[in-house]
Amino acid sequence: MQFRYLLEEAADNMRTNRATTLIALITTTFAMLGMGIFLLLYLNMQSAVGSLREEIKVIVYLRDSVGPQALAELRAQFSGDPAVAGIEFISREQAVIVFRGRFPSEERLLGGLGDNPLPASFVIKIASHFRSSEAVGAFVQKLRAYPEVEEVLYNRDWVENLTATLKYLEMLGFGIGIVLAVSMVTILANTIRLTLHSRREDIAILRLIGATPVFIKTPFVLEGALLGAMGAACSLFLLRAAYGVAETKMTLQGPFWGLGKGLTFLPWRVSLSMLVLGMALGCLGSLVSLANVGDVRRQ
Amino acid sequence: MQFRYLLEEAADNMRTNRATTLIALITTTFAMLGMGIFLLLYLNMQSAVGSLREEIKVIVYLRDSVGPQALAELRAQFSGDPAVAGIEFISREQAVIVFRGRFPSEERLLGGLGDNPLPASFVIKIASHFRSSEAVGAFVQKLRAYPEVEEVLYNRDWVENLTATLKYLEMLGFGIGIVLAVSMVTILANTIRLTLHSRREDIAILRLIGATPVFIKTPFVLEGALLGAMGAACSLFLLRAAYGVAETKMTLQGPFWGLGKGLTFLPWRVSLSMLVLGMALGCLGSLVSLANVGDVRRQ
Amino acid sequence: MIEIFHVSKTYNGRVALDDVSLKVDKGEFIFLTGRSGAGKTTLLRLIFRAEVPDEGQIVVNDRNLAHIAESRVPYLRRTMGFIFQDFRLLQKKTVFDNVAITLKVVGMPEGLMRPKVMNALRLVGLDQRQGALPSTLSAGEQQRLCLARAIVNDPQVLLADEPTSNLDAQLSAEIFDLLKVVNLRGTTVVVATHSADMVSYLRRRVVTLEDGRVMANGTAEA
Amino acid sequence: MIEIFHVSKTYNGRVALDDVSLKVDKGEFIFLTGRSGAGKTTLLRLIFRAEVPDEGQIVVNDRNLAHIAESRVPYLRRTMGFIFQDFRLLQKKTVFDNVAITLKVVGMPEGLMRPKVMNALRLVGLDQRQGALPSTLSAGEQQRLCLARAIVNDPQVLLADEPTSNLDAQLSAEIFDLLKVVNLRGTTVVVATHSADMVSYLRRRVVTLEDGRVMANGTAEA
Ligand SMILES: Nc1ncnc2c1ncn2[C@@H]1O[C@H](COP(=O)(O)OP(=O)(O)OP(=O)(O)O)[C@@H](O)[C@H]1O
Ligand SMILES: Nc1ncnc2c1ncn2[C@@H]1O[C@H](COP(=O)(O)OP(=O)(O)OP(=O)(O)O)[C@@H](O)[C@H]1O
Ligand SMILES: [Mg+2]
Ligand SMILES: [Mg+2]
Repeated sequence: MQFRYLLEEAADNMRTNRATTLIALITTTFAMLGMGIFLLLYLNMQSAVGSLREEIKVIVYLRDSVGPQALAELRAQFSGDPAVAGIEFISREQAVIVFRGRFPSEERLLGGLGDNPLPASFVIKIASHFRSSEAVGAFVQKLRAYPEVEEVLYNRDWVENLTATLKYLEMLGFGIGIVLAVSMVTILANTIRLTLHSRREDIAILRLIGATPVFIKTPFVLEGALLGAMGAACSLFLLRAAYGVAETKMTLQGPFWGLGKGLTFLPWRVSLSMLVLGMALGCLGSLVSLANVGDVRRQ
Repeated sequence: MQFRYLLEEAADNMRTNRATTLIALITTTFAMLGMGIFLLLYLNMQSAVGSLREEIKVIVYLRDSVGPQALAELRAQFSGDPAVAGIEFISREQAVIVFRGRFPSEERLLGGLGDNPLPASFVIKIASHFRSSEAVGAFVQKLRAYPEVEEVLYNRDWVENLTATLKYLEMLGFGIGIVLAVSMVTILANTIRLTLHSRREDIAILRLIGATPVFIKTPFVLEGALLGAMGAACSLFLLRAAYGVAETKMTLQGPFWGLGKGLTFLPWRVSLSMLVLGMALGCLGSLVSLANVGDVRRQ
Repeated sequence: MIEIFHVSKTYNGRVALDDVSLKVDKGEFIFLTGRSGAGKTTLLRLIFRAEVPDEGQIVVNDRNLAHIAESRVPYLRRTMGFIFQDFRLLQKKTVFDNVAITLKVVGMPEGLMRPKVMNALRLVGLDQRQGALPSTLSAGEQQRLCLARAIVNDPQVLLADEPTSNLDAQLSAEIFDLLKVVNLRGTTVVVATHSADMVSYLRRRVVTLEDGRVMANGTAEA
Repeated sequence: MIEIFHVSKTYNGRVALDDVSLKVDKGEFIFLTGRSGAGKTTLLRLIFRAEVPDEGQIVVNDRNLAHIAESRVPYLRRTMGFIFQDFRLLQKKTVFDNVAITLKVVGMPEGLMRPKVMNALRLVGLDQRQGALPSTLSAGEQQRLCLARAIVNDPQVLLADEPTSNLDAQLSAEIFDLLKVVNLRGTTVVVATHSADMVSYLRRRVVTLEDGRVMANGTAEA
């Protein structure tokens, strides 16, 4: 009964202080929205980065002397390596076709030649844990040691630049995320503090009437939690709507920079976390604002 | 004297309501910070995109029969075209070197050949206004009409994808910018409204004493403007500090995706605009909160 | 000076004033009495144009309040002083500033202001407390501060709502003597009070309200 | 019941109470008088532990207030009723809820609450206005609401600070009769007032403060 009263009290407070409640709710919503947008961008950047990373490939050119049996053995050996995520064999005939496709301007190079000068090769996809420039370098050294391998090629600059850029982007994203998170927490907590500020008189009166701190604070904390949760819910709703618009507007010709896979919305775990975060921040804001309610002096 | 009093009054209000003023200032700062971060990212993305666009190039292969005189004429004609931002001549000898550099694995192709099979070419940089896929296509058609030109090549897919992606990114950035701007405006205005909420009683008393609306409102509007401007200044300061950290941490191996050029901070015009925006929003927030001060009923 | 013609005021169906007519001459001093809830405060608020009547007309200084534009209301109020029953002091301003604000509002220069404010505070016995905040004053002190604020600008009309409710008999008499002086200087004074002592002490015209109607109107019949 | 030993209280160098000693027996009814600013409110606030003395001891119901833990203060206050000079009503709650809150605070079930609240409102004549907000009440009505809130939980001690300052003589007498009834039921009553009429009407012990000191202590010497 006591708790029910306190809950009713919280609802009642929100109803009677409709103006400030609405203002606080809107502020909370927009603060969480800012946070949500960042999260959404970050997650999509992460997935784009993931598909960029998948483009790290190593080409292993084989000596022309390697027979079909040796080939199968090599393939099995390579596949067994933990650094290998995928392997594709390109025969000498296929190599000509690939070459023609990739470098149409150089086609005449091949035209004049009777014999096919291109070697057979394996195209190896690197597993995700081995995508740093050092790991790739080490793996390439290992491949070069095979007698059947004529040459191992990979775009060292690309891998190094990619690794550095991604590290940098990740750092940047993390930094911005922290700054934004701090901003939103501050905004939220402060909004609730300002909302409570106008009810100081009521708190003083309740103390004089003999209400315990728990009795006084609980409705405010519940109110803060409710505000935070509602704000988070509203912001998720807005975010989803905005995301829907962005998604339908997105008409890319094909996969490009990993964005071609389409966007992803916040997974439900993240959405739930945002709701919980909103609630927690609401509670926190209330508790901070109510910290000095225990004071005896002049009310 | 009247205005001086109103200004003093604003300063006095901020001093006596130190707690709420501080809370409002912090909130404003963080709201503007969110905005500033986005602007900074957007501007840097714009510059990165700019350098990506510069990579749109068209290669014009020339017939082997073109003499030095015709070459000079062609170069002059191409350079005169408004679609051309830069032009570079690559002789047949240079072409071999370039080929070796780009495709070391295909080197053996060249090795077996006595005669150099590669043609001379112009590499044309497209001017910024002609970087859409349609404009590039039209320009290429025009080039193909020249009898001296054997073949014109450009990466159609790349140009189309780049154009689409950039349009999309720009739209996305714009959309997010609007959402964030609205959020920040709302947060700012609401914070000021909540701050004023606790001073309603004072406003009612001033009205009873015979103060005109201008007399009542001016200090609050000045206060809002001051808060907004101070918040913007603080956020710019924080942003500059964060930017400094990000800049020193950035140790890229070389230019990559246009980020290699280094980051740029907000130009002073944008910074100034943020200050003005903060002030304007502060005023606006105050004015909105004070809108119903003219009411006669129960004070 | 103050003329009230058949004024009625209802709050959400609750009648506060019912067909009240009253005339107060320029320079007169009258008492408004009546039980709690009779409508005294409502009548004073109507004269001050803090409320508008549902029916009837109110004329103050030959101006019909119904015809005064909203934007002129502040100027009307500057000609009146009001001692509010619930004080209505600016809690974050000092005693001095609470009085001075009335003069700042009319744009009086700093130099003229100080002596006027200090004089008003001296009259109510608060000159020693000019730097204090209202929350540190006793109830009676707050009430006197309210009086100082109401008289500092020499109003043409002084509306006092229970100006001595928190004061003992001796201090009340002093305050009423002060109101008499203000009245003698030409200010029309209307005092809402339930203090029979003060009514009989001053022997002025008494208007008695009951349930929003004028029940009696004449010189003290203590 | 209430014992005050050599209590002094100073606010920023301003002496409000100076070496006050006083004893009020269980079930007694006393008046506290004195001029405005004499220290009446301060003394009541000390008994209520809304302030702590700079020096001296206060014992209420055999409990020394100096030794009560901060967390026990709410429970101490529940045994007392206080009619505040400045009312201190919850502005956003109805008349009914303003009284009921006292019972909610002690966790009384809804069913028991309503009759008790309505009874208290009836005693002060506000039962017809149970749904109104305090801001729509006249000053005297607010004061009576304050009284209803103070007595609704049958306190052991009732501290009344100028409980009739906004009431006319007849209503004041009714309220004092009510306080007498409350007192007869066993509640110790301390009334701070400057109303000489009421003091002589009831003929109880009168303690007079002057500049923070006890000047007189004895039965009515009107
Ligand atoms: N805003 C309002 N809404 C509803 N009722 C109101 C409002 N203001 C006043 N009343 C009611 O109108 C009646 C007259 O109120 P008013 O304040 O004028 O009385 P009063 O004579 O000043 O009483 P008191 O001596 O107690 O101050 C009261 O019953 C009061 O409850
Ligand atoms: N918080 C405070 N800070 C400074 N001075 C104070 C404070 N509270 C009370 N005082 C001063 O202490 C003195 C006693 O105040 P108190 O309120 O007890 O008087 P009182 O007897 O109740 O007067 P009244 O009849 O006017 O209500 C007054 O001069 C008052 O100004
Ligand atoms: Mg009244
Ligand atoms: Mg007092």
